[in-house]
Amino acid sequence: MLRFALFRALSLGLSLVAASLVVFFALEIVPGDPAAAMLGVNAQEDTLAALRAELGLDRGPVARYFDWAGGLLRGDFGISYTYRTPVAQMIADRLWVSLPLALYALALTLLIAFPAGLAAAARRGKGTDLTIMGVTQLGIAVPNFWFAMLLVLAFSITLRWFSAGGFPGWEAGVGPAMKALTLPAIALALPQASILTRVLRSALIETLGQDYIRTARARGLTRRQVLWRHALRNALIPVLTIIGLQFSFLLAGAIIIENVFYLPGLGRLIFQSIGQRDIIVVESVVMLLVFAVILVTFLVDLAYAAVDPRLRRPR
Amino acid sequence: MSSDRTRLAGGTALLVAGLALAQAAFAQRTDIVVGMGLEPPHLDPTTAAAAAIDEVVYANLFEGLTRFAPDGSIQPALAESWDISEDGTVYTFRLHEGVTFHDGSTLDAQDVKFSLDRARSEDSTNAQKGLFAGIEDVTVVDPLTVQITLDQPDGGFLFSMAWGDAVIVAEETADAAKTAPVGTGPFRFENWVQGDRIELVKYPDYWGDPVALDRAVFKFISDSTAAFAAMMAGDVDTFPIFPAPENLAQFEADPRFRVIVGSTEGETILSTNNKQPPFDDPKVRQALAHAIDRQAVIDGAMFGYGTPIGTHFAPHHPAYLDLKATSAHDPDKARALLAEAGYADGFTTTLKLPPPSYARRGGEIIAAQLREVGIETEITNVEWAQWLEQVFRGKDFGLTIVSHTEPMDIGIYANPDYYFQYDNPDFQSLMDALRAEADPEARTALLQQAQTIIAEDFVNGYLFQLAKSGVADARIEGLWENAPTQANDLTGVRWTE
Amino acid sequence: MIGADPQTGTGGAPGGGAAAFAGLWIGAALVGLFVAAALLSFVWTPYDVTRIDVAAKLQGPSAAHWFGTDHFGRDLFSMIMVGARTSLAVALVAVGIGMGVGVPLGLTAAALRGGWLDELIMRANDLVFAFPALLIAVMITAVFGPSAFNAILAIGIFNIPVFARLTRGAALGYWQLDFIRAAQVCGKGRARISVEHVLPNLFNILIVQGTIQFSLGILAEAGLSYVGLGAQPPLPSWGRMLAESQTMFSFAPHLALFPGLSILLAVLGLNLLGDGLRDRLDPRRGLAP
Amino acid sequence: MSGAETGLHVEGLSVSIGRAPILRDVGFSVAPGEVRGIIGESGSGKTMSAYAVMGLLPRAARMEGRVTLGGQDIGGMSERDMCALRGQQIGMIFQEPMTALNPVMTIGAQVAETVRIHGAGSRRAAMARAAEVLERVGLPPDEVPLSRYPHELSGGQRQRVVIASAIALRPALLIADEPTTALDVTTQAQILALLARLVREDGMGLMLISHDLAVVAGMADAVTIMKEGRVVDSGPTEALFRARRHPYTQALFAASTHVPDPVPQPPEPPPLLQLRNVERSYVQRSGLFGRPTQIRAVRGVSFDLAAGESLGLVGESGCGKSTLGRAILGLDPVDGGEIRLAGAPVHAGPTMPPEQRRRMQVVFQDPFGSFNPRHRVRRILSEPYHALDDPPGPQARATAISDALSDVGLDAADADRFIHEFSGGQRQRIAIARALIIRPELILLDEPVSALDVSVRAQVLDLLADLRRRYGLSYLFISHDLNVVRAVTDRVMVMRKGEIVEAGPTGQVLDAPQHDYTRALIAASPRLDAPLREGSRG
Repeated sequence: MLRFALFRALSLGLSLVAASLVVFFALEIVPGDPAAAMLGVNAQEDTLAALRAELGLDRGPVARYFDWAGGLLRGDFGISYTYRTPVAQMIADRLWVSLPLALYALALTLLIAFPAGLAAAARRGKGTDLTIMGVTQLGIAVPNFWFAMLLVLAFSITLRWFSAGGFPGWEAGVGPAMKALTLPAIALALPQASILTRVLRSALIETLGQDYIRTARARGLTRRQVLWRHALRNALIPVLTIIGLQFSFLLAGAIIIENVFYLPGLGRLIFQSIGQRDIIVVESVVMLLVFAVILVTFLVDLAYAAVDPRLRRPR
Repeated sequence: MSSDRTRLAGGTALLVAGLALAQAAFAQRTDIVVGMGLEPPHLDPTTAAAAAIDEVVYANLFEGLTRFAPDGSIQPALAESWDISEDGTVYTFRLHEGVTFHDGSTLDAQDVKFSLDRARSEDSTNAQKGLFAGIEDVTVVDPLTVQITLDQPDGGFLFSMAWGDAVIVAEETADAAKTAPVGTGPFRFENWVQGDRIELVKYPDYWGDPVALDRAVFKFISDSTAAFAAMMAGDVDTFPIFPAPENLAQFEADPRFRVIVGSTEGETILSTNNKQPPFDDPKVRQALAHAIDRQAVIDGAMFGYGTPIGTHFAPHHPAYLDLKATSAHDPDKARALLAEAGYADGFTTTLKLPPPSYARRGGEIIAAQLREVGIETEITNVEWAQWLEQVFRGKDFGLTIVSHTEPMDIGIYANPDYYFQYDNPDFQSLMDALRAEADPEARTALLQQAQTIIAEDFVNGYLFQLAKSGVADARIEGLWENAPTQANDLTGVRWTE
Repeated sequence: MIGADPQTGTGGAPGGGAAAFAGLWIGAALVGLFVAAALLSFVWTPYDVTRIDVAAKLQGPSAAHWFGTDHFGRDLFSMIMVGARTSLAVALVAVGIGMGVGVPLGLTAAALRGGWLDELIMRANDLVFAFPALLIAVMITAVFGPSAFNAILAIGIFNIPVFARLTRGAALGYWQLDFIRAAQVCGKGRARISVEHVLPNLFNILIVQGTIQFSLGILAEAGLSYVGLGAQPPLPSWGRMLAESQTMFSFAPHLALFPGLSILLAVLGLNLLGDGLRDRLDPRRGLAP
Repeated sequence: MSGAETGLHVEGLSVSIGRAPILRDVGFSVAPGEVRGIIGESGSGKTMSAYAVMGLLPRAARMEGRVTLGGQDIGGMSERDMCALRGQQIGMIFQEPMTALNPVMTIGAQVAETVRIHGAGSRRAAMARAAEVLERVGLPPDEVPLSRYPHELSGGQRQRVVIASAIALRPALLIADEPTTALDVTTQAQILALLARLVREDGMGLMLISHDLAVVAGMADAVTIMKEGRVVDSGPTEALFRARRHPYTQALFAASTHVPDPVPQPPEPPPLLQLRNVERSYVQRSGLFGRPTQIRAVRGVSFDLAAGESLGLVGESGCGKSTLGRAILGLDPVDGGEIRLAGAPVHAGPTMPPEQRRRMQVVFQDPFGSFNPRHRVRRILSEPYHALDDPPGPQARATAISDALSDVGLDAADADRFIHEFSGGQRQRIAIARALIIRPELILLDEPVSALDVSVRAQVLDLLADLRRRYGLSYLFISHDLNVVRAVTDRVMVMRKGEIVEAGPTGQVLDAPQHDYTRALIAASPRLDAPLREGSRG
């Protein structure tokens, strides 16, 4: 167990180091000078040099990599070139939007997908199944930003039930904050829920074909009991994989939706920072997202073991 | 202050504001939410060029010795009055009495000296350091009097001192100005939720006329659709520079809103690399000029908002000369000129477009118009940072579209190193003459001569003067109509019902 | 832009029989329609999509302009046709990159299962997988600037681990089978067995996954173009058409409707086709009785 | 067979799926305390009959006929009523114990589920009952706790759990569908003994479904023989076994006891394959968090195989016989000792020289996994040519392929067909043809007939003997089935836990075993003559 955990931790660490090298040196060659971006068209050469020195940009990339990577280890993400505030602070602020949004969307996804997937699997080939499969087929195909536009048109501009975007901040209260995240969460959740519904359904149907289902039926369990007691838990493995991927996607991939709803999240921070050539922010956010993905993958591995005793330590 | 405390304080303030709002449900509103496309990187106007900084702090939070009035004229601000020496090189400013910074400290001549010295010092990171280049010396005469000596007469010095980059800061707080700006204006900084908004509140001890608003929120919405939705949904009260002109008609049709269309100092031009063949040939540049249908660009890209121009000069300026006829739309003539220049089969060049929609949309239209006369363009959309790097500094471009928003900036044509690389000694000496000339009529003549030279040299393709097209709740008054500088001056703004 | 997991996919059509059959044909018809439109656009479109006629801007659908005109007066129907070309080409090449690199990697990893090269390949895969597609795209375009080519590259890179994992997983199953052992007894090497025995058996599942990645590629291209990281003007692209028309959505809904529906129907068509093919070409058919 | 009130009665049962008839007018009965053997080869409809009784037919199936249990007509019962009946009145156990249990539920919970689902008490009471029942089937909770998961048990233990969950409520009828087919002979004997005890103690009726006459012979009071969805023969076991009235019954018996004609051995043959102290171990990691453990699969194995000899290797699953086979084939390296083929050492991997390769070929057990489904027979048969330095030209190749096909009793035209067009027996013939085509000296036969029905098995064994005679081949015949080994080998080796425990001439080893393990194996093997030897049973 210990050896496995150590091995896992080591490989996780190596992945992160590799990722940090990729991120840093890929973005190192980004054309554009943050100092020039800040000072604009009338800046004079000496002013630019002064600013570059102030930002530490006059040093070599290797030195800067070690500064940055060393800082990451200490939890110090450096100082933003353009905002001149600690990057950690900026990321923390944005994370308070992106993370709740991802969780909200994930909750919606699960709330939709589980009943729908179970209903479809239970009534395989019947009208319910066909309807759910048809709707999910559309749900997967609809581009989420387009769906978001339609939501804004319907619920913000026309009905005025929700504000069209923006985020009042958690200090405005949980209610208003959640309300502001509702439309984006729906826009994110619909395609994800469609995917998860289909995955759950096919996993359930596959599981329902297993021998132990037959054994359970021979014990006198009804179809419904078999579905709930036996099929669902066994179908969770592929479903967990997808949920893990979806969470990573929701956290990192909400960039477009954050733009549509002008939410101050991590995705928009990346775009904005690239525009301003605030590369240190871009690097740190990308690293954080990559770390999140790797961590989620690891957690999903652990969740497998919780679901499937075969993956647990033998007694 | 840690951000948690900031947030807490902000929360409390918001709560208080909310209660106040509830109590005064039928009373006048005293808060405003101003929409802006870009978020400022930080809030120190003296160390960055970003227009967004001035759009938040200019006249609201920071003030200079002089200021721009809504009509573009120069008015006294912190300086109550001034004297100019006979030879035009010594300016003596008399400061208002009782001006305090938001931290309670008093403004005196020492602060003015500090601010100006800081801006022109060796390690200054002031983006408009040129404004201060002529200053030879700043002396404190007494706490309310400061004397500035120039190395030569400068007709535009008062104008320079009105820029946002020339605002007065106190030595103790100057370094913290990026995140905790302390100025002398009618509003003080309260909170910044990065990525979303900046909040200012009324400064009760303001020296000047008290303002009507208690609270101003600048909300950053970069996406045009979101901007439209936010206005429509009432999340934002005014969008002084509305990013999508196509939506203005809808706002106009809606009695809840008022569309405010004014002019800006932004000459929008098809900037041409005068050193890069074939644009080093005046005939090619002339062909380019005749190939462009300005009105189609204005209609297509700006939905009709914008004034066509024939030279690099603001049409609302008294010295403006209408030279549009010089470069009238005439594709046949353009083709003929190209053939004369040896490009009968046309040629291919690059067209680099920065983010604003005037550039992106205008670029597509111009590309189509150039294609009509045989010029193929490879369009590249670039971010501002890349534009600065590649186009402005690297001069690696054939064509680009950009709006030059600095007021009275025809002088850039006298700089042969400027990115479009126009090098005309006649024009350069004309500018030297203008600089030394104080007589208004003589200045007008010189300016008109300058306009004619660059128009007839077809330095760039002159497209239109960028309109300042804003939207506001119909009940708001006192917003600037024109934009002599980049600012959202809220000092005169009030709700009417 | 997810669901790329090869092991689970999105499941077969309900009911197996008639519905799957109908799905396959509806999917094939939709895909065929878009492919035909894309191919036709090389030789003919109703109007020249690069011609701007500002006077004719923002017209609704009519006999002259079936889908109306955009804010520059360009014919929307023509743009949708050329946009189909962009979308299909980007997604197709991206799938090609994913397959071209991922399949050999997966085959190699499976052939050398348990070895250090397998470990290296799979760890590199995990590393790429840890970068969401959009992040890859953002990074690439930050470096090289936005273009259709860079969008292809980003989506293609994202596809590599998808195909590598799928190939490795499925190939490992075949490496357990006796016919591989029989081939080894005849002295065939791992490389030869991979190409001769393993790869042909993966065609079905690669076709199915390819179809799914193709549809994901179209969605990804639309998303990238929508945020300005995809095909550049004047080349029409559905995602950019949506982005450009977004502000006019409320008074010229046709501008958002037709590109949006095009994406929806193209993706739907590919998904239906993929699911139909999955049922038809059940990859397990060759493996189990 | 008097009272219609007790036991199971099936009359005129017909089942069809779509337009395909599955069962035609099937009838049999199982009295309380009686063991009814249902025998048939694959596709005979024996399992479908069980499903019809359980009401677990596929949804698309249509059923006619009468099924009564204890006088109750259960053929036309609603699904709801059938659910109440299953587990309570009828229990069923299945062929594959490895997959018949839910992997994520403890065994206690799965046994208790039968109790709980039929409302017989609280969770606690159900678990207590589960503990009792598990103890009764030979899994006392102090040795095998209720909290174990199926993967922690052996195949035989799992089958005991399935049995426990089936008999927890003492049903009137137990249906066992090939309950021991997937198990080793020693385990099989234990499970059969357990079933016999339970039937006796509870007075249950047992419907024992098997393809193996010998398994049923030792257990059943009465036998029903099925073929292609019909009952062809039926009666009390002893009488039926003696009379063998029906031709199909006769054929089944003949095939089950079939011994090919002996193959004469050359005098003083030189050794072809020599193993000296061969060791082979592999690393196993149990579970995600498991510590890797070294498994010594083959321990110090030495033997000689003479040219022209047929040598048997028997042992139960996991004894290392297949691992040894892979090492001999040069697929895996050995960790110690040496393998020599015709005097030259065998090196695993691509370095093995072609002249070594061409000396041996292999036939595997699985008739489905042995062929690339994408290749035609022609290409499959051509594959061994890869081991030749100078493969024949197209003309010679075509001739060789049609010769090989006719050697194994197939048609030359079959060369252009795909593998899925053939039956299991035909596929094994193709596998043999492939092994034969380059005329190797040694063929390793790894359970070549285990997956085949008895009648097909007999034909394949004949073919193997015939080919050996004609081409002077040597066989290393790996099998778990003593009857098959007895039929086709000259000498036999018994393997247990990686070691050869006994070796010698086949007849001698099987008739006068020296080692305890060999004796246990032989004692556990079901015997077809059981009912005849013991006389009639009660």
